[in-house]
Amino acid sequence: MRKIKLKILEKKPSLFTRLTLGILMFLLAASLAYAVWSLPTQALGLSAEVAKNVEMSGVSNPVTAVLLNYRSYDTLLELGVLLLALFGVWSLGGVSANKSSFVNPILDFLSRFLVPVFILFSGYLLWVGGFAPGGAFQAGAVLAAAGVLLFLNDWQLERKYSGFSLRFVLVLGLVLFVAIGFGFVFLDRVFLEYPPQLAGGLILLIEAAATLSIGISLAALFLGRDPSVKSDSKIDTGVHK
Amino acid sequence: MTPAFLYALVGIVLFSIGLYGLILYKHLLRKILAINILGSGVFLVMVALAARTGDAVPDAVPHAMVITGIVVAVSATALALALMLRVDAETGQAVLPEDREE
Amino acid sequence: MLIDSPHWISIIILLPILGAVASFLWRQHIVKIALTTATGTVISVGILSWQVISNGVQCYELGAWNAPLGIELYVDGLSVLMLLVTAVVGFAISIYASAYFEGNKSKHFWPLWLFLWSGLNALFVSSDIFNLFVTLEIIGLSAVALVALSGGAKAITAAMRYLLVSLLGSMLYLMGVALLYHSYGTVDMVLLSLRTEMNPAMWLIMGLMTVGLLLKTALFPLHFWLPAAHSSAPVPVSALLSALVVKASFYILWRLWIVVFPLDNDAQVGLGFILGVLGSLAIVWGGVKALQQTRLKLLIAYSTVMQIGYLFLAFPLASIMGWKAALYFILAHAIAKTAMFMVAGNILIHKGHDRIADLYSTVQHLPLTIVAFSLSGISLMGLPPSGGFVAKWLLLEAAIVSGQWWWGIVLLVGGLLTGAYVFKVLGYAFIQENSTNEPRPIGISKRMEWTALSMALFAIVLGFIAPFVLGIMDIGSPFTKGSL
Amino acid sequence: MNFDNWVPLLIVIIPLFIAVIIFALAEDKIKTRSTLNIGASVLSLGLVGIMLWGVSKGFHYETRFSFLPGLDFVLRADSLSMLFVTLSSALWLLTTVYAIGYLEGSPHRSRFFGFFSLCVAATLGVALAGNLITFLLFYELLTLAAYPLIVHRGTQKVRRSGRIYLMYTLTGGALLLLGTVLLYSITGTLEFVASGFLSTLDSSTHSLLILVFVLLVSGLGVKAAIVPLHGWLPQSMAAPAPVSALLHAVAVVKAGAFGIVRVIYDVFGIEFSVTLGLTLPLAIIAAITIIYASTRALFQDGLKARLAYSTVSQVSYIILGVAIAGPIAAVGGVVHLVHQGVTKITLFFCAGNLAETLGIHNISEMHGVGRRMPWTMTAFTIGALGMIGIPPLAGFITKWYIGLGALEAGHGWVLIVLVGSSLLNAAYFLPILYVAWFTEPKGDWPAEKKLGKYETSLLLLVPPLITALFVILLGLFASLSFSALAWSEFIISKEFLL
Amino acid sequence: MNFDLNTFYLLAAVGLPLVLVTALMIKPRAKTLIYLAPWMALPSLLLALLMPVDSVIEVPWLLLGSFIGLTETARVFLFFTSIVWLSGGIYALGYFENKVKNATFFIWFLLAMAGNFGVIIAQDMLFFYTFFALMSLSSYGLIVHSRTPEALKSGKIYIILVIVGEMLLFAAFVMIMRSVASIEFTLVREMFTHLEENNLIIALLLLGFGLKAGIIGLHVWLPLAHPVAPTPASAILSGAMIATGLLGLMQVLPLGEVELPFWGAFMMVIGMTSTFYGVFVGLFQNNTKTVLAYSSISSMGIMIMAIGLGLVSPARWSLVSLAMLVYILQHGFAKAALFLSVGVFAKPMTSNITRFVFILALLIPVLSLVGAPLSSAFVAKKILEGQLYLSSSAWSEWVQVFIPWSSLATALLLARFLYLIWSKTIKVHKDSKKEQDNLVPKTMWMSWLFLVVMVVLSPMIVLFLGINTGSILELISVKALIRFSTTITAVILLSYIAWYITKRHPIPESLKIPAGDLLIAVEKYILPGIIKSLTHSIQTVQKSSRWLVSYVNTAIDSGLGFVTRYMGELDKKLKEWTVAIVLLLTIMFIFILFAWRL
Repeated sequence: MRKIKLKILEKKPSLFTRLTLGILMFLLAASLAYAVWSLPTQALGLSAEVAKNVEMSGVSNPVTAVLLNYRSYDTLLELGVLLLALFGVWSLGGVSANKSSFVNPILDFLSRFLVPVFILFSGYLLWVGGFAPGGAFQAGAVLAAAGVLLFLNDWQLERKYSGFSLRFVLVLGLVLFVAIGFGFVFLDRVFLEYPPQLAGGLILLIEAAATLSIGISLAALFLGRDPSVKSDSKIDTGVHK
Repeated sequence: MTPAFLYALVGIVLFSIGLYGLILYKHLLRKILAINILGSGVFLVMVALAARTGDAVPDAVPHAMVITGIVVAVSATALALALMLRVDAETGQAVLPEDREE
Repeated sequence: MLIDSPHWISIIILLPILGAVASFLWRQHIVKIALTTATGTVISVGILSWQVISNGVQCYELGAWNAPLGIELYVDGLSVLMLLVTAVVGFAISIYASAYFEGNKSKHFWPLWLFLWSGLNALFVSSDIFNLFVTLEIIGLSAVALVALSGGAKAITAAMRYLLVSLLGSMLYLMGVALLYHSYGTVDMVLLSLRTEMNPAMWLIMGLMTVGLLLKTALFPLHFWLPAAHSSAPVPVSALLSALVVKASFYILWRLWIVVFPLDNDAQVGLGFILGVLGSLAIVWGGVKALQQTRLKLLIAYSTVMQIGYLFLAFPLASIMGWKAALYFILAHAIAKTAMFMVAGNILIHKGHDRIADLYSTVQHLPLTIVAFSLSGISLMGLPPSGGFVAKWLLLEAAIVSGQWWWGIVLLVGGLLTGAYVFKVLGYAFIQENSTNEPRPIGISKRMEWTALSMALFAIVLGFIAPFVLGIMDIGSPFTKGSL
Repeated sequence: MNFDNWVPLLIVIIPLFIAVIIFALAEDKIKTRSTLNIGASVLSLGLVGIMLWGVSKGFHYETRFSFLPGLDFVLRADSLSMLFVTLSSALWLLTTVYAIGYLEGSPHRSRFFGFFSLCVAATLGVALAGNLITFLLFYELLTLAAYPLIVHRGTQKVRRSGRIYLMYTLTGGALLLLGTVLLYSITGTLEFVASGFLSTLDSSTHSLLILVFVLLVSGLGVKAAIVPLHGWLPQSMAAPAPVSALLHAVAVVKAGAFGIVRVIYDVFGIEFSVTLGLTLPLAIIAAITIIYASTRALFQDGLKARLAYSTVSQVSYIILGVAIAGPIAAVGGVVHLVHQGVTKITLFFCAGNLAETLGIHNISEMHGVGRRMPWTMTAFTIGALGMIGIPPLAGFITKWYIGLGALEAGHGWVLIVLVGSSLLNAAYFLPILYVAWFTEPKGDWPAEKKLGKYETSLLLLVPPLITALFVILLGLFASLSFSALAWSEFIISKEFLL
Repeated sequence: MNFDLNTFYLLAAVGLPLVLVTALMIKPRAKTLIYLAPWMALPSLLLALLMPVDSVIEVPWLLLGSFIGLTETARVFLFFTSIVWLSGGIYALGYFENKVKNATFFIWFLLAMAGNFGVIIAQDMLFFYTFFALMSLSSYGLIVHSRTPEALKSGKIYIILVIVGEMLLFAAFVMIMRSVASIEFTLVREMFTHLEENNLIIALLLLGFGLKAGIIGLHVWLPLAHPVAPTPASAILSGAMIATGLLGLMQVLPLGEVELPFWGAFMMVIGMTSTFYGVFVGLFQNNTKTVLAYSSISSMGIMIMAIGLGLVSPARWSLVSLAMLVYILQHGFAKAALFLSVGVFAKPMTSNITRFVFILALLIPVLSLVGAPLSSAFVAKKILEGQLYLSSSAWSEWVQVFIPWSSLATALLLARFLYLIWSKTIKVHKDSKKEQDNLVPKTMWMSWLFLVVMVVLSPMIVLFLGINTGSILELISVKALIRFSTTITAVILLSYIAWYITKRHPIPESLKIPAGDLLIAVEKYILPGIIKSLTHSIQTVQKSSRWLVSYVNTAIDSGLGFVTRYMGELDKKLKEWTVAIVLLLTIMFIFILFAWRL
């Protein structure tokens, strides 16, 4: 990774600007505080409705219920955002990484030990999401950590898998979510409406696929470029400036 | 001074610090970090105020929103970092053109 | 039967996403997939708007959860028109882009663009402020990635600045959403409109959300990121940015202003005054800067800064006619600006640079492009046969009826400034002196010229179909307080 | 929508349609382009003839479709519009023939003829407009279509005059738009009604109505080249001759004057304008324009510049005639619309001939040109004498009626203005005739070209002769039933509730 | 359109010359057409003889509905004008025999002819005004035909005065039309009775027509135009065209109906002064044609006096008008003949006999002008004296005294003319032996003699034309004969003395009054002053406006420069993040402030 010159001793901006900014920030914080303070101390918000409909949602953890049933549309779009970020990063073409031949033994050992633990742990997180804090995103994050660890060890995804199959897995979470969501429309239900009895299973299925996609896409984001493209290609300049 | 308000206050302070950092520092990495602080400030306020439901279980909807917010922030930061690298590669220094002090 | 099924709202969001995913997966025939998705989306938007026009407002609860808990999609006259303009502009840009990008670039362009399209459609139909945040983010990120697509140092830095600005805007907006939720317990606009009332928290909410959205809409003092981003991006992208993306955040501010914020009429006029003043400054500033530019794309970018100023003139008027005028401005500007950017694109490819000074030699080879430029110029200037004229007429009338005639004067000054820079460019198209021997110009595909011309012609036709369009605007009376 | 409803629209659409076709036509297809052009003008002249006959028989021609909420796009053939339409379409035919001859072998002719027919479509639209919004629409279209014609040559000087032209006309257009909107917000309707629809409004709105009047007249005044706003006209003389002939003699300038006539008669109504005390200042301004422009014309050596200043002063006759609130002066004003058009176009045609065949642009180069091009100079003499107001010619009829009307309405000073301006006209036209006829040519001509066996190509020679003939006929047989004078009396009889 | 024959004849008389003009325009060098030119006057001659008088015909389709026809006076005018045009035309053929390259002269000639005839047959103001303008403008072409610098200069003066005259007439006619609401002369005259503010109108009419008729003060163009114009042209000019001024006054002024004492007296005085002034200045000239021009001015003076008399005592007008007609007719022929004679005598004579005959022929018009007993001038002056005696106003006695003196003055002037002609012919006579071919072309002296005959016959013609002035014979009383012979002897005596004195010590150059007297004075002293001040003021205006424009421009440029520079900085500043976000926050706080204040 090319060293980024992190000029620590940046030229300090003049005292005057810093002072005015400070005052402004203080003013902003004060007004925000006042606004928050003026809010009622007791506010139920939507906790009542959530509690009432939890058993209908197929999961017992209210957050997952909100996340994957009541406001599942948000989550759908959110997966889209993640995928979008990936498209964006890949479109930038990424910087050519220089492979350092030296493998750090400690790192090598640790990764051999930790990677399976991470995978196991992410599986658990996925499962526990139904009734305790956890779920697809947290599991995906852990999975990604495993991926990062591997990349630090100069692990390379075989060329064979880095093409269509990689892209398919990346996209799997979103596609499955949409498929399930829209599937029931043909059984004269509304988009993203699950039959109550199947809700639990469906949510788990969606979460599993989401975890997989999130994990791999976060790892790919860390890698920073499209593995299927040969790494030595310089940043390809636009065809028309 | 309910604990919810206290945490919210911390969130607000984070928000202001994030904004301060974003404005003042020239280096893109510092700016991206400032944006993240800004984001976490907002999320903290969101979660803190969710705890005003009286009984132990806080309101779940803000929590779900925060999760979505966090994912969005992550992907935005990823894109920002990738862009910063490209800026650095293209212009030799990770600073926006107007902030460049030649 | 399929046509009158209620699910078209969700289809117009999902179709582009699936299109994006498919084009991401199967890269070899990416253009075919993308164009079919584009036509599919246009058709579905057409069906949806036909449904709304014939039997009124549509409300669609996602996941069958009603308002406070679930997310509700709501389509009224305003959103139909925004969807239609997005569809028209989107379709034209897709055709244009299919000829503009080749090889590597188009591999990245289509998925990002289709995601942007679905984000736009989602934004225009949603009536949930947090959902608006997410759609705003989709649009923001994809727009940034698209700007960075052209790869030069200028484009990358512009994209970086644009990303930071858009993130800051979204965070401010999110803080507003948080406060709103925690003071009234819901994020659904309809319920909010019933519950909001003036209190210190409300002041701050309004302040934060308005400023956040102003930053993303690039109103005058906060416009610094727009010229660089719009001029250095590839042509179809800058057309997208000027015509649609900038309008999306304006749309949100508009909805909030009318539905959510507890402003009675003279409160709207009072607060709107600030926006009106900023709008007038934008008009004057944008106009004068555009006059000074020597490159065509920068000129058009500054003209966007000016046209945004027009939109904000409607706020202090706070009358239905004023809002209708603003909506008409959006329509006319979107289409005319797309045509103008396409023209700039054609010239750029044809000659390799877009310096206005030696435009003369292009006129010989691209007569249609120059005709497109003059027609869209006419619409931007607001001269009679065009859509711009209708908008200018309505706004002028609203200004005079509401007694605030000074906004009318600003409008006219704006018209003159636009006239100045449009004719400055056109003037160069008539110079007889034979400019320096240009490198052999690269021929551009007929498709690009014809899309530019058809969009320009559509901008003129918009002038004649005013009664029909204004009729649509009344569906679900989007501009009255308790409408949603 | 039977035939009656389609005719006005057809008249406006034909040149528009032709313009589009010509734009697409390749540069070298001269034959097709000329036939198209002439065919279109003949066709629309025929249509105008039918309508003319119809209107005199009492038929009612109107095209109407809704254009803005509460406002319609109306093309209506009332007597006043018929006068201007006949004038424009007749002179359009002649100018097309002239332009074909004039632009022989010059570049960008497709572009020229395209914008040319666009201009004519706009003028016909202005003439036939049934309400103020349609008028505004075509008025602005005229501004746009005229610009490319002015900058047709593409030289730096021409572009500068184009820019000045735009500065004036666009501001004028903005003022007009503001006035129209203000009027619409007060009255709620913009239809042209025989003797104006504002008299019924209560007096509280009068101050606003005066503001509206000032806005409308200054907006139109830019095109009608009233003194403070006339700066663009002499500048835009650098345009090719057919452009300055049709545009500055008939289309652009006349649209402004015609607009003012419309505003005074069909929007405010003459009696109401008098009660508002608007007509006297307008008359004074018109008088000042006449005198000022004539004096400026004295010092111009450039032939077309002198003609331009004379146009500025002549157009103000129309405004003067209309502004003096008497019926007879009004007839003078309205008939001058036709007379000035015909006379001025003859002069511009001849100026064009001189420029094209002999390369003469300034009066000092015109020594003995009468001997070299006798027929062109005869047409020029007829035109010049017509302008001065020598009896048998058309100009005299106008001055006679305006003078008479002025005395009728008690404005004696107008007669002095008329006499003074006629003297000034003589002072700047007779030297030209003197130089042309009574002096020996000095050496050879600046850029002589042999065009055909007569003094110049027939395409250039015939139009001025026809228009010169018209100048004589309009004057000589003024009292006939179908002459311009009788038609304007027919118009005015409707405006004044005699 | 009742196209009866009379209208056709009248319009044909006017239209025919115009037709020939267009023909000449098409084929300028056709010899036959040129020869046709003079004969265009024939139809109007026939018209004058055969047309029933007093038939005013309305031609609705011409101009604004015009009235034409031949009244009593018009018939006389038409008669002598057509003859003068005819003979002038024939004379011109000879005069231009060899020099005529193309037909420019004849085009102007025919146009002026058409104008002249149109003016005579016109019975309404517009028709009159139209052809009056046609005549005046086309006679400019005749004057400047020779293209010499003096010709062009006098042409310029002529055209300026003509245009000013036209405009004054236009104003007058508009005013008349306003109060009379009809353009027909008869109605105009009737309505004149109750016309309140008619002074301005009459003044304008007097100025307009006076310019053409050459009243003192307005006569300046005559002595300049005649010498430069070709002889036939100046003959017609002073023979026929000046008379139209009188015709105009007779048509418009309510002579014989309304008594306008002030204007009548004024015109009488003006008439008399111009008569004597004409003669006084004429004597100083040494160009034959200028002398003749001044003699026309003096004779016109008498006519103006007659009109004045008509205004002062309308009862007398019937006879006075007869006298005027007689005098004008005879003056037309005589003056034209004299002008033509100048051309004839300029050419060498063949033999003594022809020279003797020519001199005799020359004497006849001179004598008739002076008022020899048999001539109609004598008749006219006799009647005028009688009427003056009978009219009651104070001025008429005073004027009556001057009539005989006026004939003496004209006699003196004509003597001067004879002297000049005589001195010129002698010189030519000496070397005439060498160029035999340079003889007087036949057409020239034929037409001249024809006119002389006309002069002789004028008393009979007058009778023939129906003007019963009573038989000529009873008028010739013995007293008149004596008076005439005394004047003749006095003239011979005075001219001999004058000739004798001038031979000894010729009049110093400075005393000589140049042709165009008043005008020259004006030009030398008054005009330069006016022009200088005018140009001076214009220059100051231009200078100040130029200064103002440049000042405004520099202001705009500096302003623009400042704005662009300032904007450039502002733009750069705006780009900085700190400024941008600070602005953002300030807007937010303003927003919150506004919201709070609500």
